[in-house]
Amino acid sequence: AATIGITIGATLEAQHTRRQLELAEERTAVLAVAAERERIGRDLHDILGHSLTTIAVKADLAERLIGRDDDALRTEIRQLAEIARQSLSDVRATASGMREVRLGPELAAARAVLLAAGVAPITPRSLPQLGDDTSELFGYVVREGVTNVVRHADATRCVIECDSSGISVADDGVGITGPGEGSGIAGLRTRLDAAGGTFEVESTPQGTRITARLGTTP
Amino acid sequence: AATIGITIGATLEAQHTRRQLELAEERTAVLAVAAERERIGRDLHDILGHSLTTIAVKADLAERLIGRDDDALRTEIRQLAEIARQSLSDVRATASGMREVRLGPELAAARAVLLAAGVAPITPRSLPQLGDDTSELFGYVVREGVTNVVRHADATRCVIECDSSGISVADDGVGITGPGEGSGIAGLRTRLDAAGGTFEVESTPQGTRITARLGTTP
Amino acid sequence: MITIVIAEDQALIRAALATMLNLEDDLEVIGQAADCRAALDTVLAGTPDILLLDVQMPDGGLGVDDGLEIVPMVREAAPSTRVIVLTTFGRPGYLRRALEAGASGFLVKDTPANRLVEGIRRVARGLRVVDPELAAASLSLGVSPLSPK
Ligand SMILES: Nc1ncnc2c1ncn2[C@@H]1O[C@H](COP(=O)(O)OP(=O)(O)OP(=O)(O)O)[C@@H](O)[C@H]1O
Ligand SMILES: Nc1ncnc2c1ncn2[C@@H]1O[C@H](COP(=O)(O)OP(=O)(O)OP(=O)(O)O)[C@@H](O)[C@H]1O
Ligand SMILES: [Mg+2]
Ligand SMILES: [Mg+2]
Ligand SMILES: [Mg+2]
Repeated sequence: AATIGITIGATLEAQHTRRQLELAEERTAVLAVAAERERIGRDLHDILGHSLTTIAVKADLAERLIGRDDDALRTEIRQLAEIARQSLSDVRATASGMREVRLGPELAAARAVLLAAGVAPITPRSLPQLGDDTSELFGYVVREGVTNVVRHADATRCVIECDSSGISVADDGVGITGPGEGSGIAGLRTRLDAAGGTFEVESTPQGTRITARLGTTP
Repeated sequence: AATIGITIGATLEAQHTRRQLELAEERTAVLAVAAERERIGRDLHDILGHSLTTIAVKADLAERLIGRDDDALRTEIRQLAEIARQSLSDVRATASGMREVRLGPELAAARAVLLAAGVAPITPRSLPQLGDDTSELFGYVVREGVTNVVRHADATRCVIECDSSGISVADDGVGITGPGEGSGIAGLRTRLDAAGGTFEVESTPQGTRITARLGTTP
Repeated sequence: MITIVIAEDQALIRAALATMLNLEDDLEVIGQAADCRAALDTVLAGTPDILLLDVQMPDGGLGVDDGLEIVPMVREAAPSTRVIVLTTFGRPGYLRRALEAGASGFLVKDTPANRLVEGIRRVARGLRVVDPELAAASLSLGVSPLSPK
């Protein structure tokens, strides 16, 4: 009876844990989204609130200057057009900034995900100077590689190495045991092909390493 | 030994569950943030890119009209100001996190707005249980109705009544004197139509009442 | 004549507002300020009928967090000056703080010129003006992503 009691207790505990964690999961997602929104909200505020307000106020002023002072009117309208154009380029930069993948932020996110998953992250202390295209490409390698480590590897550590011509993500997990490639690895292979580089997956029961190399111009 | 074995097994299972769920949690958060970012980026770009471009073009045109055609100039400047204000309110909506509309919070906000505007709010002490759709619909009725009271009615009190099948917002103000419906009332009518319900505006010089009723399934 | 001081750190907006208000026959902008301390000094020097007050402004060494914090100081030192708070975005708590501090008006900065002018006249007559949509945003009680940490 004691045995059964303890076992049931532990199972109930597992259920409870599961429940708690599902709740926590939801909360985390909501909070993360809220934090991100807050950040973007502030950016928006700073970038656009001022500009659009200035445009509206200047337009009202301009309307009142019609027929009264053409020179002042011209100045207001020119400034207003300039502000609109400047804001437009700010919006473009911000909007694409929200969509873009870059190595630096991906590494930071990767560390956080790995730590949260109980995998020790070993990542480069400093990053090479990379063009936008390469930074994006390497960012995708990190994102997919680390997602796979967290999902499939059952690893205790994950080592990311990088120089200006290549990047690798290695873990000490169980290695690839499944049937083969899903869309994650296939996608990376396609990206590297398109960039004229190479992509390699090495896997043993001691762990997995993926390596992306840029094409060498010989 | 058997007892201990089983217990340890269950505990390990609990730990594993915990671990798995933490992973799921982190993934969810990361994905949710990425999705939200992308969505806001898109919204931002779509909403503002067009408006700012239009503003810039209209400003250029306006500059050319100075001293040549004051009427056309005035029209351009007014349209431009209007676009700037509309964009600002779009930014406000985006920045405030696309707060979902629900009856409870809207009523609380309505009370506060009415009080601040010097109109005595008389609102239900308790709310009926409502599904999300109905709660949202009634929330919109309160939001627009109260905004109209504060803006147009010159009222001293505003009575909001609600049950599970309908809601009304009534004031003791001057009644509708203007030419007719703006987009606020038209919008409510459309929402109620879409929900298979009815929407009614009653107005006398002693005040205005709007009433939304859900469709009855006879 | 209704006399006005404009306190606003963004020079383009401040200048446009000043020029625009001065075009009205019954309004006169008698001073401008770009931070909280200057706002207080300018009000004390000229005791205007109306102070148009931005919320997010540098403190100018006064040791306040934002423009709303100088409303009570203005009310105390120049009781005849009525305060209209102007802001770009409503944030939770702004409206309540503004009204509790003794402000008479609460408007978005891009309030159309004729409504702003009308609002100034109303406040000068002792009435209160509150932008309803801004009020709704500033009062939202739920967790707002823009609420201060
Ligand atoms: N680091 C790793 N450790 C162990 N197994 C791995 C690792 N990376 C990949 N795998 C195995 O290789 C398979 C293919 O990976 P791939 O990333 O292509 O697809 P996936 O992760 O299953 O799905 P997705 O398309 O969402 O990425 C995985 O299903 C998994 O079985
Ligand atoms: N409670 C009310 N008291 C007096 N007049 C009202 C009231 N509600 C509406 N009105 C009048 O009816 C008109 C139409 O209202 P409606 O909400 O459709 O448009 P609006 O408030 O002018 O603009 P918006 O599109 O921003 O809501 C208003 O312009 C106003 O003249
Ligand atoms: Mg994968
Ligand atoms: Mg309306
Ligand atoms: Mg400011």
